Amino acid sequence: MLTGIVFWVLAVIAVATGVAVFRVDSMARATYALAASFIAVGLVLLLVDLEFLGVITVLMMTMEMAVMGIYMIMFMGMNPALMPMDMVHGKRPALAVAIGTFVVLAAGALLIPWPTRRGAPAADLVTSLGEAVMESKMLVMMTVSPVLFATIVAALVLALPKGRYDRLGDDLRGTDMRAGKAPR
Amino acid sequence: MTGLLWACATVPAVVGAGLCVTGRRADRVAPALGIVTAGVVLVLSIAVALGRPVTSAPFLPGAVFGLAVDALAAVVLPAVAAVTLLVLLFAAADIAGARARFTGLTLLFAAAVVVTVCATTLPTLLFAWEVMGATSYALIGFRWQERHRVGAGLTAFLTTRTADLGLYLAAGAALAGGSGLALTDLPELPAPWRDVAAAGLLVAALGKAAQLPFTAWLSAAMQGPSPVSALLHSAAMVAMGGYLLLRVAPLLGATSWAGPTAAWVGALTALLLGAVALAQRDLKQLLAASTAAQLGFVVLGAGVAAVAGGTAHLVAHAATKALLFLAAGAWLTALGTKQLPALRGAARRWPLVGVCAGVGALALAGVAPLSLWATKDAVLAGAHEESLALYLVGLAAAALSAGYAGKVLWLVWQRLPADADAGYDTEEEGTREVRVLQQAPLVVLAVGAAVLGLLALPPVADTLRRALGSGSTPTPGLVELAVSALVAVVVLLVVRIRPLQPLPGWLEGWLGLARATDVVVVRPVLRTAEALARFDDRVLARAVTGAGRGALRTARAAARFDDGVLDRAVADSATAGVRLAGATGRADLAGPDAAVRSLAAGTRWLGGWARRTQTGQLHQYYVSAAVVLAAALALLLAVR
Amino acid sequence: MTLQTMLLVAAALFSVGLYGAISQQVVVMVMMGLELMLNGVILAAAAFWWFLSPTPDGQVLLLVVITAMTVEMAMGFAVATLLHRSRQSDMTDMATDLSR
Amino acid sequence: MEQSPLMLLPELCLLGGAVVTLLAGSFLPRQRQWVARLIAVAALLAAAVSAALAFPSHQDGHFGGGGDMETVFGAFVLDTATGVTRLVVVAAVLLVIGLGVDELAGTARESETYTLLLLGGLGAIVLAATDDLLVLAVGFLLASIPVYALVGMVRTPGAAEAALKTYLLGALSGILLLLGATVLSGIAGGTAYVDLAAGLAVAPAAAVAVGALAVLAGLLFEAGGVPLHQWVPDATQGAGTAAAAFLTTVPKIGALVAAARLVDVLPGPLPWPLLVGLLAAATMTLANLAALAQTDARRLLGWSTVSQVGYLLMPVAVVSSTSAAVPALLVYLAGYAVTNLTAFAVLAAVPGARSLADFRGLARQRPGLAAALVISLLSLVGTPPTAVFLGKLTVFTAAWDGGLAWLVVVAAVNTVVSLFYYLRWLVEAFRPGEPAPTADWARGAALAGALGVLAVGLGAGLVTALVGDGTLG
Amino acid sequence: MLSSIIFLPLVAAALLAVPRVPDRVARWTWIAVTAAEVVLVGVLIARYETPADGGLAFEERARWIPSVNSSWHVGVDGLSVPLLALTAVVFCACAVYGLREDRRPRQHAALFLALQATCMGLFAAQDLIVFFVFFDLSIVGMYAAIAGWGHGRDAGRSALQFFLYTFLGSLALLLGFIGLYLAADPHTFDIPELIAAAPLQDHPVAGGFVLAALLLGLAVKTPTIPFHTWLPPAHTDASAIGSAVLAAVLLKMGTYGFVRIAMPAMPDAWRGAAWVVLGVGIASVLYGALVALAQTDAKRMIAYTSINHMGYVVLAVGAAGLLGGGTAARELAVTGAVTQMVSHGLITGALFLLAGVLHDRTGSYALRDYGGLARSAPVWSGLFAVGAFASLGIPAFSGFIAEFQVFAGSIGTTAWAAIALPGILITAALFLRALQLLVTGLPGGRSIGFTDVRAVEAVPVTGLLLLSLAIGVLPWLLLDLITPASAVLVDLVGR
Repeated sequence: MLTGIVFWVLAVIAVATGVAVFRVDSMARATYALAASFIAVGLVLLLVDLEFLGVITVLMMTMEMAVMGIYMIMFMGMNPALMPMDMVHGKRPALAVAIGTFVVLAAGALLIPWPTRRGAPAADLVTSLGEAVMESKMLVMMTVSPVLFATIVAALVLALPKGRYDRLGDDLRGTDMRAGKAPR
Repeated sequence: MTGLLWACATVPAVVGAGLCVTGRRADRVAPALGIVTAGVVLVLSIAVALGRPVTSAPFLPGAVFGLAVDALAAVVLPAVAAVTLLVLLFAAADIAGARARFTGLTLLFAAAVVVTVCATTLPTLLFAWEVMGATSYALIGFRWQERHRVGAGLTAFLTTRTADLGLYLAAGAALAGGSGLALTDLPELPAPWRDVAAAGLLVAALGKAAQLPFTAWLSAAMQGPSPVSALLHSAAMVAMGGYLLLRVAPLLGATSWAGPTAAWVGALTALLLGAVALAQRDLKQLLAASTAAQLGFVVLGAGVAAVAGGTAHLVAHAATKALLFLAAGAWLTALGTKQLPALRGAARRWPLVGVCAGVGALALAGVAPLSLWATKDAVLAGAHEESLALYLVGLAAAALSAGYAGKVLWLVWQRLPADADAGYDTEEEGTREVRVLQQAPLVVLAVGAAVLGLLALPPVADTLRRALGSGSTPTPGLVELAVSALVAVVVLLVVRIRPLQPLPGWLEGWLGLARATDVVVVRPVLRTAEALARFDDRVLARAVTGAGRGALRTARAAARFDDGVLDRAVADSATAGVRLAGATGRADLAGPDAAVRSLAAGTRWLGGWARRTQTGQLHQYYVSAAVVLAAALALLLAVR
Repeated sequence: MTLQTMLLVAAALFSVGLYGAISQQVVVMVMMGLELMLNGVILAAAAFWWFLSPTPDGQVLLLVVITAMTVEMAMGFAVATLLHRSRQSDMTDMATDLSR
Repeated sequence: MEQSPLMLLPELCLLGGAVVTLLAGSFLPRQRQWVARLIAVAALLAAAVSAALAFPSHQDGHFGGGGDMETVFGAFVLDTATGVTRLVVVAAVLLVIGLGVDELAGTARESETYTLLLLGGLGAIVLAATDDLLVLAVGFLLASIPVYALVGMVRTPGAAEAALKTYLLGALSGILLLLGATVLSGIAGGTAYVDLAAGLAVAPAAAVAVGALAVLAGLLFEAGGVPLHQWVPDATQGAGTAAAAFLTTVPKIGALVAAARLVDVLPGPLPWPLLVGLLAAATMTLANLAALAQTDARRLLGWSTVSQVGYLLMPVAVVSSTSAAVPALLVYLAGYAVTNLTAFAVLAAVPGARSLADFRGLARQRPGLAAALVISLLSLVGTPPTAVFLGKLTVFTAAWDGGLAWLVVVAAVNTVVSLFYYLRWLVEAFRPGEPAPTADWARGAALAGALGVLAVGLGAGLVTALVGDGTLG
Repeated sequence: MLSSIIFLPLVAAALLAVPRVPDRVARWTWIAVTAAEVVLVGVLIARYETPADGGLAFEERARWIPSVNSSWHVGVDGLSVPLLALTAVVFCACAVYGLREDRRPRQHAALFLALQATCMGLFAAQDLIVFFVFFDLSIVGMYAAIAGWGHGRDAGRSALQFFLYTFLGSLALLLGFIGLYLAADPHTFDIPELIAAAPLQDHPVAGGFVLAALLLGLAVKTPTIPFHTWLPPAHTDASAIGSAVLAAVLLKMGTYGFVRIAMPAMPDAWRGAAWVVLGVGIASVLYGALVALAQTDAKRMIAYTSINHMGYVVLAVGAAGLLGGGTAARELAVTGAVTQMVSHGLITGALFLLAGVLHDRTGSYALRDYGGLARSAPVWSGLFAVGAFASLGIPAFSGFIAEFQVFAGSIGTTAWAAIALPGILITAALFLRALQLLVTGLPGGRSIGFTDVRAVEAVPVTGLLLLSLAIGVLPWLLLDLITPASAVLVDLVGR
């Protein structure tokens, strides 16, 4: 009973803040609203015994929203508090598609005769997760590592306007190009 | 002996082809070479007529290239060879330019005739038959510098080829009936196919023989040189039509209808073309019409199974008509005209020519005891046996032939008018001389025209009949012979006393047959051809374009629909409708001329539609992805 | 709290995110929409895990989803930076040179 | 189940090569980055050799191969499809590097480019080889993230825009893929395909439909098929030539094999063949029409790529109904890869040319290059005896055999339409015109590629023997 | 033997294409190779013995794509030997005529040598894939020939239209091939195996669709109406040699496909479709002739007569599918069809080369631009006249032999075939009309100063016409080759 009430409260918060992301009039507020939505979902995860993942979600999202705020201010020179927020186009088709999607998904959620639960959660969820990651699903984590590697390389390549040769000179000896000393 | 038969066909063919290919360089030797060759052919033909060889060579699957000399061929072959030789002799003096081509074509033609006469299978027959047609085209259009002469050749060739289709049909029928392609097997065909074969052969023969309704080409063919007319339109090509019917008379007899049909067509042609001949003012036209009429007797003979009489008439007519054509040719070369009024008294200028022509005319008139009198009566006896009406029509036709023969005879033997020269040189520049070489063949032919009637009189006639296997056919009685001789003489005298009033124009114009062919066949075909060509260019060739345009219209509609889903559906589809109509209208207005452009435009439009989905607007990509995926989901759940 | 209700909420989050992704012009806002969609996916994954098959696989899936979210966002920032530097714009609408 | 990482030696070579290339590049002067290139090429060659050695000795045309399929870590299948994918991807990356040398040599980010190429290739192989939804999701990331970077690498406004679109569509697709994976694993009770095959058969159809469709959508993005194809022409036009060559070739290989593996386990009652067939038809038709009026050679090739994906989806549609489908897919992929890269090599060999008209005079000036262009474009059309003809032949056969004869007709008609724009390019190349400077390495790559196109077409027996002997017979 | 015949020109083409040999060398190499081909084919014919019970002679088979049961399988029988010979002869004639080509002669020679290889390969192919490979390559080669050496203002567009149209046809053909392959058990692309198996014999619907695809593909290539519209522009804008090769050899690929693949492999379906084929044949005969009659352009006219002449072939093969008539009639029809292919190749090849002379001298094909050519160019006129008469089916030339057999056989099978008979007549009319306009009358228009044919033009034309004459006079030389094969074919269709 209590779980139900908590769930509903969190659910309303999650959705409401989610809607708020696109309703508030500044990008900073949108960021906060998104973070709130994520926290609410992370808390719901706690309700279904997924403490570890729930906490991870909350932490990751908080961090990410912080990054987003910093990003907007530092890189793009926006003042989050003053940024006007009416940058939308084609509201009506967007609304139509979103409502349509919701109707389809909700209808599926409610009407599909879901199967019954198979098995029970492991006693120690974190341990079982760790074992899965290290054994049966080891390849997932093995693949995640090149993904992260690729992400770092790719993000840096895209985000940095200057490569190492711009900074260190063509022979990487740190020659200051702007000083006019051409490398030999 | 078979070698001689082969030689009889191949020697003229090879020499002729050689002369044609060599062209002008051989002009000098051509006449002599031609005469020698024709002489050789004549000797050979007499030899094979006596030896009666039968031979064949591989040709098509299921049909050999078969040649044989039977009694019928033995009679006709020497006659044709002889006329060829005489015509070449005459031409050596008559034809001035391009002699090699003339001689070569004539020899080729002669070879084709030899094969036609001796053919034992349908493919062989058709082979020679079509070569005759082609060489006749070339000979009629011999003076190619004048387009109307070539056109006349075209008419002749096309008309006869139309009829030739009957031979293809007959060949198909023979195969379908399973009898094989030999001519002698045709009567054994089962019922429907026998009729088809008979009909095909009948049509082919009527076409070549210039019988109704194919007569008109013969009039046009008079554009050719006179020696050509003498050979093709008396002794050989036209005669081959009659010959074919004589040869397949058993097949005609095997059906219930073919014989009578042939008989009636022959009789009516004899009658009507006799009248036409009577109305002519041009000597060669008169002779041409007469040819068709006289061949009518041959066809009549074949139709009533009077093969012996028909054969005799064929041969006798060959000599007579060749004689007359050559005489006409001699006058044409000398006087430059073939108009009858201008030829008044022409016979008196060159008496030998005149006498020979007179003999020919009298023979043609059927005056006893000249040849055509007896041969015609041999045919008419058969007709009498068949039906009285047929006989009477034939008799009337005989009277008409006496009429036009008399017309010519009296005219050319009238006193030479003082202003004779005024009428000359209407066709060409006359030479005012008739050479010896031109006159010699006339004498030979005149003798032939006089005595060949023996073929239809006892005792030769009986031999001939037995040889041809038609011993039971009726022979003309004395009464009949007398009646016809009397009719001929009476008509001759009538024409002498009361020259003819001008006859109706439709008679002089060959019954309007040429016009009718033009209106009924030629023009519609040409119109159809042009219409089809337009259709091909404007419709079929643009079907691809049209398909592109159609697809593009669909695409445009689809594009509108697509936009409509995204945004103002109703308004845009209305616009789409309007634009669609506009595009359609424009496309139609642009018409065929713009077709090529519209292909390009159609391609562009289609591509434009596809590229319109690539707006560069990311949110539209998202929406379209969502829409497509939703549709896919619906499909998945709906089609289960 | 049932599977249906959790999925309903997840669907709502997903749809709201989709609305944002479609309607927003600013790249970062579009990314927020995408994140919200992922939020919904996380919730749905948790629901399926709890109510249908509480196996370790489901947990790994959640982990992968969170990783993917992080990685995609990192790339998003990088791309947005690139766009900002090269075109002085952060609007998706402004970048429509490549079309048709 | 084996756990030996040595079974993944080709993948490890690629990963290691990527790391070492990047590290080496960090210490190399700008003009000596060819060392990094050499390292990358060495890594690729090593991967190729190890992949060839590890090529499965027994032929199994059909996924699953009757239960004796070899897997590593329970999620990486070592069957013929994987073997062929490895070889083709490695060869493709090698060719990309070959054609890109002139463009990349001495640029500021040459070594990073090689790193990303290797990583992208690795991602494609993982995508193609896996039979687990989780690895599929991660592989998707690994295959797409390097592509974003490669597209944006040249830093022109167009490249930035292309990168943005690629990224945003990719992100959406990734989310869809994750959603699908969530739903499928939830209702099937596992993420491995064996679990799916068992679990989905008894699961509610609507849920299966939503889940599988979402996963498929993600893969369609990677492959460049309708409805998530829009990034392909943009990225092809905006990116550098080598990057464009890569992104139109390598990710598709992985995504299409992955799609085939997925469709293979989807349960029967839903009309998956029909759906995939319709998507294939829509993809090829749309792309061919859109390509008709293109004047930019790159964009034209971009659309051409999309249209080829349409043909490539045909065997995917029938993968569960005929044993001919997988060999057909592999043959087509191999043929398409070499052909497409040859066309891009020609582009790279004439660096100044953007529009089709820029290729005027090519035949006169560089007959060899023109011949390579002719061969590659005719191959894209599907003219024998080239590589794609062999692909089309097998693919058409498979699709017909699988009951989609209508799709074969649609594909045939589309092939005719495609002739329009390929020929337009050829005609330009044979017109007289100004000579343009050409690049040597790329020309070599083009000639090598053209020979490869002919070799695949003429050596058809060898190729088909590789992808599954006897399975079509 | 066969493979070397096929690959010799290909190798020569490659040798000419790659190194920059002098033009003169290229021209004479071309002639030498085509002459060698003629000799090789001659040797082949001399050593040819009709194989027992419908087998193949000079059979060669090598592994190619074993996984789809497709192999490099070549061989000849009475249906293909005549066409191989025709190909060799026509290409040799074109090589001689091509001595005068001064636009990129080296590439020109290489292209036509390659084209010859594809034609040789197609007529020798005993495997559907091999057949298709050559079929498609011939399209590519011909496209290049029209686009590269055509002389029309719209050569590019005509070439594109040709390519698109015939490519569409080839894809339809490919679909049909795939259908046959899938229907056979075990799956195979091997033609003799397919013929032996006759798949789809008991599947009327599937068989109908597969045959429809085959028919469409072959009908486009043949071409029959209504798929012929690519032909006139392609001919009008192609060079003389291109037209000659296109009409003389490439069109035969369509009809050859009927007798090689469609009829024997799908007898049941063929019999079902025979009436349709017959109808299309009749329509092509009449339509082609009528439209040709209305043309004012000599080359277009000859092009349309090709539709008419190929219509005879279609008519005959259609009739061969009707079991109503006797076997002899159907065999005659098939023999006639193959004869017609050879005959049309020789005669139309010659006519197109002659038409090329018109364009070479004055740049015009318009019939009305000429007149009296018999005076200014007597040799040309004579050759054209002979060609025209040969084409309209005058005896002593091959056309008569072919048409007589076609008609006698077809009418012997069904009387409906007689509807096509006027085709002969209209063809005669149109050729005589053309002859009248071009050759007769007094010289005028462009005829004045018209240079007569040169040796390099006259020799190939004369050669082709002499061959036609030889077949016309001694048809058994050719028919002895064809007849056993057509008997086998009729037997197979009658299964």
